[in-house]
Amino acid sequence: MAKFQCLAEAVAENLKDGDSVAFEGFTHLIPHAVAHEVIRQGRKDLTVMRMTPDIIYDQLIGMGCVEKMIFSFAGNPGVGLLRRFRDSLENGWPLQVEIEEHSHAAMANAYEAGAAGLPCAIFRGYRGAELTRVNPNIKFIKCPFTGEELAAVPSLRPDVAVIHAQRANAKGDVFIEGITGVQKEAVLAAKRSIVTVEEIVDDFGGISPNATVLPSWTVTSVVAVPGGAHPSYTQGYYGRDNAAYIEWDKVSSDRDSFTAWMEENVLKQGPEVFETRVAHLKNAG
Amino acid sequence: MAKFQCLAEAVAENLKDGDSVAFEGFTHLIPHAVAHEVIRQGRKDLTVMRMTPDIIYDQLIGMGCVEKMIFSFAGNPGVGLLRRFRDSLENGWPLQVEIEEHSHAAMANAYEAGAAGLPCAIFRGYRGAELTRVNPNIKFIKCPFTGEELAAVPSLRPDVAVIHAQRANAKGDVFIEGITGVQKEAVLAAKRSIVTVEEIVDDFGGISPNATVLPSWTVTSVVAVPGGAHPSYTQGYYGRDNAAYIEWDKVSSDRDSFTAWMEENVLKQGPEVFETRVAHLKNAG
Amino acid sequence: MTNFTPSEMMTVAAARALKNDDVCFVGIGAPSAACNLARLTHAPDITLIYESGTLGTAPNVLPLSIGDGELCKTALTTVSVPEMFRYWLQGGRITVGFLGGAQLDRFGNINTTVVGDYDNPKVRLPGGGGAPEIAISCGEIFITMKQSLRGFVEKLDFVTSLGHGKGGNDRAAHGVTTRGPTRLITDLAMWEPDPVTKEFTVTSLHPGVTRDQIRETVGWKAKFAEDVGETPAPEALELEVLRDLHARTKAAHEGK
Amino acid sequence: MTNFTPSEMMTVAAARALKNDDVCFVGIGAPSAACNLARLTHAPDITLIYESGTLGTAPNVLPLSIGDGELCKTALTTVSVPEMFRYWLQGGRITVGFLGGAQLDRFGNINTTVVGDYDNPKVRLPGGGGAPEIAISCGEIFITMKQSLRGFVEKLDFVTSLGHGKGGNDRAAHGVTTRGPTRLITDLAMWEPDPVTKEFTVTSLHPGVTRDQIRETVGWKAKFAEDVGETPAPEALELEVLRDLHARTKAAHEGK
Repeated sequence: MAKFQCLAEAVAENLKDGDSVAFEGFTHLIPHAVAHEVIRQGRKDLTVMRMTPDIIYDQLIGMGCVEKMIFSFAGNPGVGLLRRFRDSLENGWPLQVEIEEHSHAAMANAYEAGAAGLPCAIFRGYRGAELTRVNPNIKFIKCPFTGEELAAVPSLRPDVAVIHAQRANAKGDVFIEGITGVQKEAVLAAKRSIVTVEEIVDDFGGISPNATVLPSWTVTSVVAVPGGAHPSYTQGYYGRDNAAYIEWDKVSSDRDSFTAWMEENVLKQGPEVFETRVAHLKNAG
Repeated sequence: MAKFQCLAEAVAENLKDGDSVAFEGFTHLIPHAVAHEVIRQGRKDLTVMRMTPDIIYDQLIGMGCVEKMIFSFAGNPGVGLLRRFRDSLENGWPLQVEIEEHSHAAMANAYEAGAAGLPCAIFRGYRGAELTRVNPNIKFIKCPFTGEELAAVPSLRPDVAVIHAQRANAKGDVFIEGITGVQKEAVLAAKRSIVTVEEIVDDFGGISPNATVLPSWTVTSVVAVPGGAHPSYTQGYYGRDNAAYIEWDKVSSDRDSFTAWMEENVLKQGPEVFETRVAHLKNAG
Repeated sequence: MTNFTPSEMMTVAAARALKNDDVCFVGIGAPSAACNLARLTHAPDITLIYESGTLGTAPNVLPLSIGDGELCKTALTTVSVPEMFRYWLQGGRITVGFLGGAQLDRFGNINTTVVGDYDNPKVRLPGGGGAPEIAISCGEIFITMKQSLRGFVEKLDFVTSLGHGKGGNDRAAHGVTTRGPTRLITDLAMWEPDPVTKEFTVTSLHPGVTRDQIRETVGWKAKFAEDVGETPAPEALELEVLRDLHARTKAAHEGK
Repeated sequence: MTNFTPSEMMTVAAARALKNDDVCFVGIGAPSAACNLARLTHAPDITLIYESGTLGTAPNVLPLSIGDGELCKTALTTVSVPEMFRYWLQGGRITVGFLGGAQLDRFGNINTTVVGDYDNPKVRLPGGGGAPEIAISCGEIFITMKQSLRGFVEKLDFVTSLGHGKGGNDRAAHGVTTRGPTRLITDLAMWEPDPVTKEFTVTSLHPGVTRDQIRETVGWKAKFAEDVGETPAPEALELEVLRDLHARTKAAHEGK
């Protein structure tokens, strides 16, 4: 059964130094509030994974929390490159991050296989692609019926999955809608999970009989953090803060402005700040 | 783009002698009306597949339409055995049906792999189960990362998928909700598909952003057949005719009563009869 | 003491074996009655899952079939069948799975496929359905079956689903890490596998049942635990809830 | 004739290459503008799919990112990302996929991974994302990129996604049965692969562009088809619809 907790407690109890962690979200519902709490608590040596690591991974890397990153597309979506990630990879600042790089199809299949309790995923992929040369976790197997060669990757089974969702009900079941990405798979593939939500309601009311719902007993910790996805968005609540993504390109462009921004906007703040950050975006939800 | 057709046309154009056909449905939304039309048109030598072949497969087999059946559970759900299927297998009446037998997990994975365009599915299954001795389409492969042995089955890719759904819109997109079984996978895995619906509406209105919808361009033929799932049910429209399932046990118990029943209730009827058959079940929908 | 039938005793005993935090993969018939009886008595938060895709369902009447609308309408949510078998069953999320069948052997292996030869069947049964993977993927398996010489056999005609195989460590030798059949709940007794040989052993007789009745309804030489207790008879509340459930179910299935 | 920019020419030319019954896997940037321009002009029924899971979307403003809410709100439905890559892309349902990148070679192979050595990068780029499988699973690939010596290179630093490999039958030798890059649409010209060698060849110059301009912006010896035509300039309606789309997009992204 999911435990209702405050954010500091949820992170302290469930996310340890050295853990492998998926902060998932596909543009939508990215769990910024949890990542900031992880940075405040000074976690180290994390193996982070995500299909589309963006600002929060830039921040986690820049703050020295990350030892290794498993990913398929590391960019500031619609804006450009991730400058803290680049600085780590190109110059080793503040640490040299180890990378394991895949394609989107590989990562999506690997989460799916993790949720399904399998050790690996197979798919038709990577033909003629050079990642096969640099990533030993890409192999090929033969279909036992047709002889076709198919790509295989190990399933992704993080210690902790972190996601943001629209609502939890009083039992701790979690409801997600809109672009759901690989979040359900990440939670089901993980040993533990932290889910922040916009609100906790008595019950979900008239949702679809086939709605995406994570039963309470598949979730470890539920935390209400209104606005917790900012500058990402939560469909039905607030729109994406595109200006913040564009601003990040500048903030992250050098080490000093990055460090100052993190001090001011993350280290000195708490989760309650997120609600105020989305106030002007409510109409766009 | 889906074509709107009448049932006789849809079957005549899309379902030929010798085809492999999945009439899918998992208790809910079983496409009885199409199966009856197939029987009326006298199709022969079909390879039929379904996880849970029930009355319609008993009828198709009893009427001599079937050469081979791929399945995982052949019973009259909640009632008992399939007597026409047994008569075929045990006594060769009217024909000896060839069988390829799997578990539910295997069939579900095989449809999923078919929808995903893969030649095979892998899963953790069949350990210690004797179907591996009698079905050459069950093999085992080794995970290239862990060495674990996993079961493999060929994907299911029927010539034709036949399903029943709640609604189509004016473009021919198809909306399904409730127990959706493997119907979406069956349609996406098939070369052609026939979808009967309770009604055709202008648009779907306020459905979930994540509703199960088959885009028009994935469907070959859409036919409005109100009540077309009877004696199965259509959630939101009418309930299951449990009495009819219980009655079938008696009807199918001998060859003469079966033949007479089929003559009266299938050969002499058309698709319009289904609407009248569900009239008394509307409250239970 | 209230009167009760052997069927009722079996269902009540199975219900009692379930805990409030169990996640059950429910089959039609006795398991469905037992799981819902548990939910309506001592285990209100138990999670019931039917292979048709319904997660966390709470039917008011028992389903006639595994995919009745009642299951979907009362469920937390309903997923596709491929997802059910991949994420929920194979994903290792089920604590207790129920199985039964036409034939059972002393090690909890089950046949629901065929009586006679597979290629030349005497009676063609429905087949395995979900059983081969339920048997290996659930944390443990409860078997509910009425005892009879026809059903409790020395040797299965066909092994549809694995129990403890040939006994001892044979289950593990098949690469299976789950516990397998931990309870056999019949109309006459409670059985548990011997810790070493894994052969089912009677641990408790239902009220009024004799050892001879056990021996006469089992096609192998039945073994008894050192201490064989008596199963507590169904309590008045258990029977009342179970009978109400069956009455509602009968009314619903006959079209009210 | 209306004035237009090379970017506008590129987008209009890409839009024209799309048909009403195409199913497009759309990327952010130029492909998104081209696909939506096609939808708003000659191909109203075109199906647009973004890898975030949105099927049949019709955004009123262009998304800044692949998963903007606008895409979901205007979609027929939105599926999970694993389903997107399994059923929709790998399932072979996409007729046209768009790709672009930091580096392109004459055979349509693309690098979006790294400039310099993989283990010791000069510039670490975002990586492949969906490209490795988009490149092999879509019926055909349209590449849109602005010509430059930095981008159009003799040899890629890294092959993120397969085009025609080393040319000729090399693509098929990799076990790939789809057509691969069939068009390269730049700010200066239209290119198509030579039927035999599979090297990109200029088939049409955009209005006012010279052969020298092509040669000066390509890091290999550019080839020209026997008949090189002139791309028809954007029509007034095309420009109007495109500029309206960009204006709406700009207003929306700046917070109206």
